[in-house]
Amino acid sequence: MIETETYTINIGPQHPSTHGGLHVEAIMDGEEVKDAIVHVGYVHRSVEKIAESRTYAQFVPYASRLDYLASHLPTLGYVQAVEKLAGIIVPERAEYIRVIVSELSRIASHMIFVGSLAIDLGATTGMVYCFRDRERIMDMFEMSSGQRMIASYMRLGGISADLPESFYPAVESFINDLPGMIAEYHGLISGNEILQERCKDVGILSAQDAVAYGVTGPNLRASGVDYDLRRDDPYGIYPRFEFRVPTGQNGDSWDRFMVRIEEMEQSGRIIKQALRDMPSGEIQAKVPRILKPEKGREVYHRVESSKGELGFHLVSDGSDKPYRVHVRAPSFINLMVLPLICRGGKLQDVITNIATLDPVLGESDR
Amino acid sequence: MEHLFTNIAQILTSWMVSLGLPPIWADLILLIGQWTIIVVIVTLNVIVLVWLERKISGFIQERLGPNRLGPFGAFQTIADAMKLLTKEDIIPSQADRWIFMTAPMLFIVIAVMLYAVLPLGQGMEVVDLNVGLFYFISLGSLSTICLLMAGWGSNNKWSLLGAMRSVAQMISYEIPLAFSLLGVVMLAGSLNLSEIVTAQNRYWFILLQPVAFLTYFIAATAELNRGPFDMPEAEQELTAGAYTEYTGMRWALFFLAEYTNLVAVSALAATLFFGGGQGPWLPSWLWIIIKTYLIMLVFMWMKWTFPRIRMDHLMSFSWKVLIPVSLANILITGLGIEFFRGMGW
Amino acid sequence: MIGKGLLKGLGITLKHGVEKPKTIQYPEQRPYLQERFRGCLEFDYKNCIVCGMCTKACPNNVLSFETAPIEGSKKKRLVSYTIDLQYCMFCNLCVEACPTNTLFFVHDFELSTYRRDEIKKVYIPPALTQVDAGGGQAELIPQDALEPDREAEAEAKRLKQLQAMKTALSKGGQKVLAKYVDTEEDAAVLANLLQADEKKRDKMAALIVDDKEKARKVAQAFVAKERKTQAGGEEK
Amino acid sequence: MVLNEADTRDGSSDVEQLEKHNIIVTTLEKIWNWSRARSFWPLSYGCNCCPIEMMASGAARFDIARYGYEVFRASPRQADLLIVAGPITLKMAPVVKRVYEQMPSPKWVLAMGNCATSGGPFRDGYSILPGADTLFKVDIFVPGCPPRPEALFHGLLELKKKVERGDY
Repeated sequence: MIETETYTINIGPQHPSTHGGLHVEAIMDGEEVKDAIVHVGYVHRSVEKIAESRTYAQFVPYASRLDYLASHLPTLGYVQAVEKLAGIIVPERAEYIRVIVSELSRIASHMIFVGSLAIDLGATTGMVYCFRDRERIMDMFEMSSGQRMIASYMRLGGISADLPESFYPAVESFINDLPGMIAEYHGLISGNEILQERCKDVGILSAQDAVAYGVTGPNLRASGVDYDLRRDDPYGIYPRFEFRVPTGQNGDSWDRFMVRIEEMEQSGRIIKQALRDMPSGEIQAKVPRILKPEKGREVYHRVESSKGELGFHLVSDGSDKPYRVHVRAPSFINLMVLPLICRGGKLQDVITNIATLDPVLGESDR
Repeated sequence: MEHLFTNIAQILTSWMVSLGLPPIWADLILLIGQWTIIVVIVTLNVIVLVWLERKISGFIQERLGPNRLGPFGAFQTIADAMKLLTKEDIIPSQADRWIFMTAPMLFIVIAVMLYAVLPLGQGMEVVDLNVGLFYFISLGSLSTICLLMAGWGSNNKWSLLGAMRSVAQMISYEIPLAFSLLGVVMLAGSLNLSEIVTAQNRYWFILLQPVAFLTYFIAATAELNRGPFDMPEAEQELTAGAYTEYTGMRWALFFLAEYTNLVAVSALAATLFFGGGQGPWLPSWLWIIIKTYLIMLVFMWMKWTFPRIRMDHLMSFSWKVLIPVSLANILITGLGIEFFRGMGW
Repeated sequence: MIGKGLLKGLGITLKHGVEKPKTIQYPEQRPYLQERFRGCLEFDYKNCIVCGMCTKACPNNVLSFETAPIEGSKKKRLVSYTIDLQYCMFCNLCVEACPTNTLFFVHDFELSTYRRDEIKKVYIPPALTQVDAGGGQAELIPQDALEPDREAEAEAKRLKQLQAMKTALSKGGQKVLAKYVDTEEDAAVLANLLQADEKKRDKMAALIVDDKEKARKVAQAFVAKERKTQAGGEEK
Repeated sequence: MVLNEADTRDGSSDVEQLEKHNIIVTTLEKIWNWSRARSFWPLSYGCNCCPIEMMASGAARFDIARYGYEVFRASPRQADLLIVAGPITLKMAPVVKRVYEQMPSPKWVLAMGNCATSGGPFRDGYSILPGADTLFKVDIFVPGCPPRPEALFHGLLELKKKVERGDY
């Protein structure tokens, strides 16, 4: 009988495919992973504590920096939470514009997901094509807000500026080209048998486990649980749009990939509808310059971010600064299933699993 | 033009003999000269190849690639090489010093030795060995040991993992590589590379042995640690695999050897399957260069398109697909030869 | 069939391989920046009313300023204004808060420096520049904070000269004009002409102030033309 | 060049080291600097928004490869340039410091973005290092939050000038 010893290998914190400062301590037996321990906190920037020393309006740019891949989505969650707290009603047009930019940033985030999966599996070219297409979204963000990535576009009670005229043709041509882009990803990345072999039946997350761990977003839907906050606990004007919630069956890496690809298509549909129905009018509600919500009020508001359920828990103490801000970060909770789905797999599957769980460390560590 | 280099060699030999040197000494001096020329050409060729690879990856990715230094960025690799020469040479304190230091040198020596038997044109091989193919394959499999030395000597888990992977991979792919070449050997009836080239006077062996070429191509990619089979380096998984602890020139030697191997393997493919130096109008040495470069372009194209295969799939692909297929190819080739011989062709 | 997807992938990369690259070659070709692009925060001291809205709006204490009271008034004047760009989030909150467009973003994104303290920008209104520079402060004083003012000063000076010249010319000004024509006689002719014609007088005054060389040519042309018309009139 | 390990640890530049050892190199040093300035191989390290722009700079629109700087190495042993992209937290600081020490000299550090320069937006946080220059010598700062890929290129080209002059 041959006895083998296990050994520990540290993936990260400085490692090309850990999406930032993630540290996975893998306990290995040869190429097989016996166990994995996730260490987070390498990008802990104390955002929640900083929020307590900023006024409600001043925290908006920080919220953008939580999930930097889709910077509009956490901003949307935060501003809607504050609006709920202070009872601000947002003008119609602003709501529509918010939906358009959030869905665009969802597409951008999923594009990075596809690209980073490709590069983590060794197909550099797939990443470059995804970034090439993402540039068009970045252009649109630059047009509307002035920044490419961290837009800080939304404000309490509205948005900072109306969309410029050049935005509409850009977004329309982008939506029209989106199916072609997705076809190309299918051709180059997901159609590839090597990639299919590496993703199918890798990192299976069962529906029970997913629910038990509190996994949300595309990762949950890939496990076959049909749950999307945009439809099941709607916020903003999402009930007005018609879209399908894609789900997978097996909960493996392949399903997580395909669910996101389909979500890009559905986001395209939502943007189309929003562009069609967008009314004209005000973009900014009247918000007092120094916003002081009632003392002792607290709200929890959640939005469907590109990573899952992104919640903001705000507590007011009657001053112009929040007493406590807590962020329920989907990446953090999704990452916790990593040991579960890595056990028994190969070392290379750990990389696939990290890539398909799509964590954003900025959001996870906060 | 056709016999340019062979003529030069002949003239040199006869000149040296006329000076009073014994012919054996003249041959030896010529041999050393040929080696030096090969080493210089290989090194310069790698500079071109690295540039080519960067340009090709650029074009595939809809960008330009290096274009600042020299025409079309052609001198970019020279700057890189000079920089690598002047980098600090770190040997980790916990490393196995001698193994760590000899691994890259051995790797490049083996890579250059492969060129000894390659006919780089008609009558243009350094040694006209009658077991040339055998020499090539057995020498090629030695490079595994260098990678293992590098991985073991570095005393780094990533390195060791990369080295182990490379050993497993090379051992598995050595077999289909050798088997796939057997078909060609059976057709040509010789292990001598120049005789195999002559045997392709009527048909290139790619037409008679397409399956063998395919298996050879896949196995060679794995042998080269390239493209979808770059397990030992596997940047996204093992940071830099077996080379993790190597700096500066030592690392560059590995890099150099990898590209040298690429050229050798492509030249062998051109020799065995594409008629070597045979072709109309142009001299034979030019033809083999053209063919080698075209095969290398396919290698690069593949590398920049495919994702990396998983280790266990890699192994099972070799043992479950490639080896049976190449064995069946040998069987069919043998039957075919017997059949055609029976027909009296 | 296994391998079909691989071939398709190869086809896609080949197709893009022969396409034209999409690269914008940065230092030679400038990137296409959108109108609202926020590259660098700038400050225009002339509009500043020292209200402090920007520092209140800024989430990260990027902006700070010093003031001094103006004697005999409740207002304050600006002593210096600091933008510490290394803490900036480019969030636009200060620009939105500013009532007078004092703060604005420009498209300049090339801000790299070798030293960290060079990132900080200190704007000092020109009246105080000399005093502070004498104090040995090594802070950066942006050129554009000073230059518009020099231009304005020059403009004011020029206007003053122009006005003086115009009055001089309307009262004759033979001595001034003598510099621009050959003889005293010509100067007299020109002076008469200019006294009569206001348009020509203004033109001449402007030319004398701005461009002496051109003024001489124009003056001689005027004299020649006047002579001609006079001669023509006599003939008739 | 091979120097004693103890000498390279203190972070001083090679020129100083060589002068200390009474080795005078002028023309060669110029040629070396010429090649070094044209071949920065960055370490693929980053932990926030800036790495995404760094990745974008390798993509089709911007193409960092034009300058020959696209060889992102995963192992610090083969890298020349540490692009500190993103905030250095107190937990990350020893890691970054170690990664820097593992790089062979001559090596350079580029602080990309405001977080790496000074702690940036998170300067008030309890867990953020006030700038990368508290850990090691930073050769060039690229302000921005995050800087455009072109701004990163500008920083790299400025660094190229600096290395070419030899004052690093």
